[in-house]
Amino acid sequence: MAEDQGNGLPSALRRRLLMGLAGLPAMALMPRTSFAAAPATAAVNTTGLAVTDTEVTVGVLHSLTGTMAISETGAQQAEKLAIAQINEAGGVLGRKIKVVQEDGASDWPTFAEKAKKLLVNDHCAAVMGCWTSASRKAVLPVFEQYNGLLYYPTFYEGLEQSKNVFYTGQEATQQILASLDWVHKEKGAKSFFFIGSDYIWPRTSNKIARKHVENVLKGTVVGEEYFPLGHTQFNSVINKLKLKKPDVIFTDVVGGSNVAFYKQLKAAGIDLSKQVLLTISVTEDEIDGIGGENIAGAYSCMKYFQSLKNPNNEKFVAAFHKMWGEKTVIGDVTQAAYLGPFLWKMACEKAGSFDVDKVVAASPGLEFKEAPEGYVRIDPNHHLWSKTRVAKALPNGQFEVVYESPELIKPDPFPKGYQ
Amino acid sequence: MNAALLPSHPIGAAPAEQEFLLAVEALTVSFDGFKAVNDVSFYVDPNEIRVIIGPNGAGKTTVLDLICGRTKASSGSIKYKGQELTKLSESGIVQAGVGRKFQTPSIYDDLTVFENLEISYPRGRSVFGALTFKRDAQVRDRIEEVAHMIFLKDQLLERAEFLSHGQKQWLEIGMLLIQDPELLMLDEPVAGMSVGERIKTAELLNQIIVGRSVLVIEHDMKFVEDIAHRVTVLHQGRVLSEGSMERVKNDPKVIEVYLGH
Amino acid sequence: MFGDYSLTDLSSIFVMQGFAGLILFSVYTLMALGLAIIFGQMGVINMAHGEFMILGAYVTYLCSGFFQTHLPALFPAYFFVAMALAFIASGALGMLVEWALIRHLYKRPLDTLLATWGLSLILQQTYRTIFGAREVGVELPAWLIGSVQVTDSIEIPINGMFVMAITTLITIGVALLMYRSRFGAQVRAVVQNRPMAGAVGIDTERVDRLTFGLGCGIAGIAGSAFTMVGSTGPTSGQLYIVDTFLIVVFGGAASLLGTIASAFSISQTQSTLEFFLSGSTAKVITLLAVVGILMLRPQGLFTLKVRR
Amino acid sequence: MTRPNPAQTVNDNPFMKPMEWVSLALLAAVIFVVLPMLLDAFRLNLVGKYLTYSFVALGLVICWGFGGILSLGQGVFFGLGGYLMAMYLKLEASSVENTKIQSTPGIPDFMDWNQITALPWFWKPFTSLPFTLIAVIVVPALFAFVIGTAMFRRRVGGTYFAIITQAIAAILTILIVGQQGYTGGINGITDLRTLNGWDIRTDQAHNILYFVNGALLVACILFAQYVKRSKLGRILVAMRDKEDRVRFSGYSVAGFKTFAFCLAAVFAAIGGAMFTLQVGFMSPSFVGIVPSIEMVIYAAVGGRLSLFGAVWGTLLVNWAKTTFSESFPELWLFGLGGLFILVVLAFPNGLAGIYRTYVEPRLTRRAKAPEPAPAALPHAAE
Repeated sequence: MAEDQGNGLPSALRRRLLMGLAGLPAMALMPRTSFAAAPATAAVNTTGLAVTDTEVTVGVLHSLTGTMAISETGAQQAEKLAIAQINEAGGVLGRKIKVVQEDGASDWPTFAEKAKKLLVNDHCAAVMGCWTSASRKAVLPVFEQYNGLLYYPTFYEGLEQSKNVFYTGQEATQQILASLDWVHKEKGAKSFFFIGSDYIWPRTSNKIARKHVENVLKGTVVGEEYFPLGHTQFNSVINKLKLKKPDVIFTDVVGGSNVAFYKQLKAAGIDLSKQVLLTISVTEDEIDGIGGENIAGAYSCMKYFQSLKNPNNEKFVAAFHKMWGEKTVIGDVTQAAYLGPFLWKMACEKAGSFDVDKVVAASPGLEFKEAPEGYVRIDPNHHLWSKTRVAKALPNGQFEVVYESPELIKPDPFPKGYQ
Repeated sequence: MNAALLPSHPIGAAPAEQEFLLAVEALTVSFDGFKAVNDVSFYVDPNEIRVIIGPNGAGKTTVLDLICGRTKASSGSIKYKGQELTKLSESGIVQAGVGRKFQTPSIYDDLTVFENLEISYPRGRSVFGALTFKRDAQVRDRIEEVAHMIFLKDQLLERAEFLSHGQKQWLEIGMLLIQDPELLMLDEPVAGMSVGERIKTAELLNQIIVGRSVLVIEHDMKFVEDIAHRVTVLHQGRVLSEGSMERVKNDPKVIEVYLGH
Repeated sequence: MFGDYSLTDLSSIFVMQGFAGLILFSVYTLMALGLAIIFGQMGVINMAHGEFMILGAYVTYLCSGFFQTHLPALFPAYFFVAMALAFIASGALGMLVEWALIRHLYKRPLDTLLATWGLSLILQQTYRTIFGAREVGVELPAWLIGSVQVTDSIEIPINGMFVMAITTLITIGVALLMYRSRFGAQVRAVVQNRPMAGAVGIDTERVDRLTFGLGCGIAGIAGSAFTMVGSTGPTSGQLYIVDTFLIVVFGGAASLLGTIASAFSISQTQSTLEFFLSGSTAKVITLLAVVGILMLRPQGLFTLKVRR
Repeated sequence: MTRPNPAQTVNDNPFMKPMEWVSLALLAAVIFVVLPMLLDAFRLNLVGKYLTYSFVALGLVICWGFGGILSLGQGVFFGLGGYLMAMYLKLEASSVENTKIQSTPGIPDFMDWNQITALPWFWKPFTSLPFTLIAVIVVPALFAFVIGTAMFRRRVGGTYFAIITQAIAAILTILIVGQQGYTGGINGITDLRTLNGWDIRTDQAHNILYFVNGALLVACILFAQYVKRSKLGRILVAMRDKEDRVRFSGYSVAGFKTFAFCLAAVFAAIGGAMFTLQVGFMSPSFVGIVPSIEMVIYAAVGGRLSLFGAVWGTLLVNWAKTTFSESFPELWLFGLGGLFILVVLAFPNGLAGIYRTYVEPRLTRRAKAPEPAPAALPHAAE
């Protein structure tokens, strides 16, 4: 890759000529005028990234098509909003952010392919992207091999920490433990029934939850069920719920299954105002499809809800609605995605460089006080310190926050005692 | 040919099995209760041309289907050279020496005449054998010889699709010939043929029966009289009459259901 | 697993579990009916069947919105209008597709599979362009939500019963149409012997088009009904396609009765297994059993032994 | 006996006709010379990935084009080959040293996450490279043999076979996703690094793998060509046309169908293994229905009866997919869907059909080749 790492025009030009039909390369031949305030390009970019005197290229990599497009829309909207805001305020190190967007098409190898394109062809200084764990796992070796930088927005199962990735969502312990404590304390919950989609995130999350319930809360798990992704018939498990009568139904069902599950739960006469249901997979985005009246009364634990009351959030919500329409809802991942470009900008400015190694080195300890969720800080393990909140779903599709962890919770991707 | 000169057996008597090439006994098949073939027995000698006649729906084609294993019998037995055919697979039956021509010409439209004949050549019938099959001089000579017999030697490289109807019938007969079966079963070999073609076909049949038995289904009475040694008449799934054409023609039962109208 | 429960608890659970099985049965039957007509009668492998269902779901979604804003007084009854419109919309699209696409491919059944798969991709992207990538929530009238309290512990979901009722009605309707009406006789005539049917004066092209439209229309009704229990998004239709085909094939493609019997056996197996095992395992075992049985008995549950 | 003149052409049933040699040379030139010269390492690796799909398409030409057996579950075999190769690579990447942060070092990371403390028995043989290479061929072939024998003996064919193979693909996907402790679940088996100590992630390695892949592809094409021009190839065509006639010519039809299906499975598995090597991971998203059907369309676009067409079709569709989804992601599905319909309706013989109808007659006229018109096969009924 030595040749491609090389800086300067001849290589770029040659590549462009040779690539032929391979799509528009991101690098344009920019006029060599420079901003008065901006530091020299040679100084801020020593590794051949796509940085000119006026522009810096950042990749956005989400599914625009396929089954995951449903979920990833919000994230890429938020990233574009953040980038627009940063550009309005003068850009990063005096350079405007230029976005190269790629479609992962809900297909993990495509993610890997596009990630490689963004790094190798487009020389993106950073990439905002991915949603599912599978897509992240697919691109991870690419980012490590080509020393790229990925800001990953989704709450996820943990068990990972890469030099080349910043995780702006919560890892499982952050999201789950505080809310289990809350439901135990507030609702006196002792028995839990876990229902999840059958893949790694629900299984790992439930594993952590089970350990916590059994070892810390001294409660019992009376059932643990998994359904294939896309499953739409839940009447049998609902009968089991009726039989077992758990204090808490703890769910991490995703996608279309989610919608079916809550509709059938409601239809079966399980009244969520009486039966406590705690979910870690329903944000405002999901409620859009489920229908507010079907899930009203359920508790969701996330670090962010659209209804959060603080000045940062009000500004963010207003700006988001202005850019993407009044009707769009903002969920946890959307907000986490919004953090990415800002965290990157701050790290670049602290490092005084776009070089990935320097940006990574400058990141730990960075604080983002304008975060819509309130305040976040980057831990040396590349995850964020954040608060966890529990909120009750309302019929209008919004959440009412009923609990907020008093302190920021330290991210712990490899939790001792939970593996 | 004089049918009277050929060995003949009374119906129903159980003769010693070894003498027969084919012995069909008490053969029955039912489709959802409907007995398409009901307790049919007949015997075919070596080198005999036997014609099965009967009105539509008499079960003629079904009998051939049963013999060649296309349809499984409900009960009864089919013995070919003393070997029970009802227990063999279709390809096993063919390999035992039974060849079958279908009612509508059943040839491979997408292949040339040469290739059609080649596929029927009785060598390389296993998967591995077919993969390593060599088109050697022996194969080519045999194919050309048969092509000559079936009047198609000038059409060897033509795609079978483009043959006339009669030529297709001949090609299928040729495909059977090249298998060199001891029992050849033909389902309406002259149906849809012109008079000229029919004469040529009769000539062909007379030429190829040497050293084998032939079981023919045919409607064309003139043709039947030309070729048959003996005739079996089926009606509603049962054997109505059997014997020389002469005898069958004068059987009142046959006249009533078949020849009469 | 039942040691800790009282007899009444258990019996009411079994009753409800029985109903869960029946609801699943209705859902499967409704899914498969349209396909049983299209695949079973016409031999067309319609891979876009799921997308025709989702069209019905989107029509219901639009109706719900329309009634809420313009005719709030009639909202409780909108679902019936929505189902009728779903039938018309999916049926009309089906007839259009038959005219533009399917009729050229009757002699190449496997090619209809490819072409309709292409169609399904196009429809998915169309839905995504019009309605957005996200799932839409369909608001239900109040009377369809909740459950009927039969005894203290037995509750039956209303929408489940509603689906059962719809399925029963449509099944009876289809059976009457296919086996008692002149149209049904024409369909069967065309299926069995196209040239002969044409020769006796049946407009075979028209019959094909109507049959295909009917199958798609029923898919539309199914989609409309499923807004009560499932999700409505551009790719939701794909969730149904494998199950649907298996039901039809398992039943023995040419027989409506077979389709119903197969939907019944598959739904009961799955529903029972789901109760005793985890959902994922239950699904795999059910599918394996179906495929296993199909390997042993490829003609499906219900077929006549016929002369080939 | 003097042979009639035309038969002399029959005599030399050549391994390949002149035009086919030209096609092969052209393909080889493009794969081995033109593309490596034109493309940078990244694009070349992409083409390498596409070429792995063309193994599947090649198998489909044999099994679907010639044999008339449409399998909608080729992803199963592609996935099997890929997974078996990935198991070997993963074990090599999970050395005790690499995995010392795990609670059980020395086993793949996903097993550790799922509280598996010892390597499952069926993983153990995959520490051996020769075993793995043999398994890549034998396991899919056996699996196809079992399915094929069970179905073809009972005369399951046509649409039924398609739907059942599709269900098998669905079942296998659910199984792989559900048994994540043993399979890596939905994430697949990721982060593969070395093949017997050789780092497969470098550009140099990608280049070498690309050429190995190309060579294997040419080898598979030649083998497929051998099958095609053998009597077995003609029997497949004959079977597609008149199955009963073949049966009553003394062949076991089920055996021949099973062979075609197994061959397609082995080709797909080789493609899958090469995919894993070049892309560096394997995931259940290749096993399911959607990729299996997409692979059918590669063969259809290229021409279901043309071995070379399969490769060109695969390259063309994937090139279009990459280009369109880069420039107009929203429109890509319209394009792909439209392509399916267009090919089926207007060009049932795909690129190869277009070539035969419009290009080849001109070429041959110019060259005055004495060759008879190639047996351009009409679109098969199934």
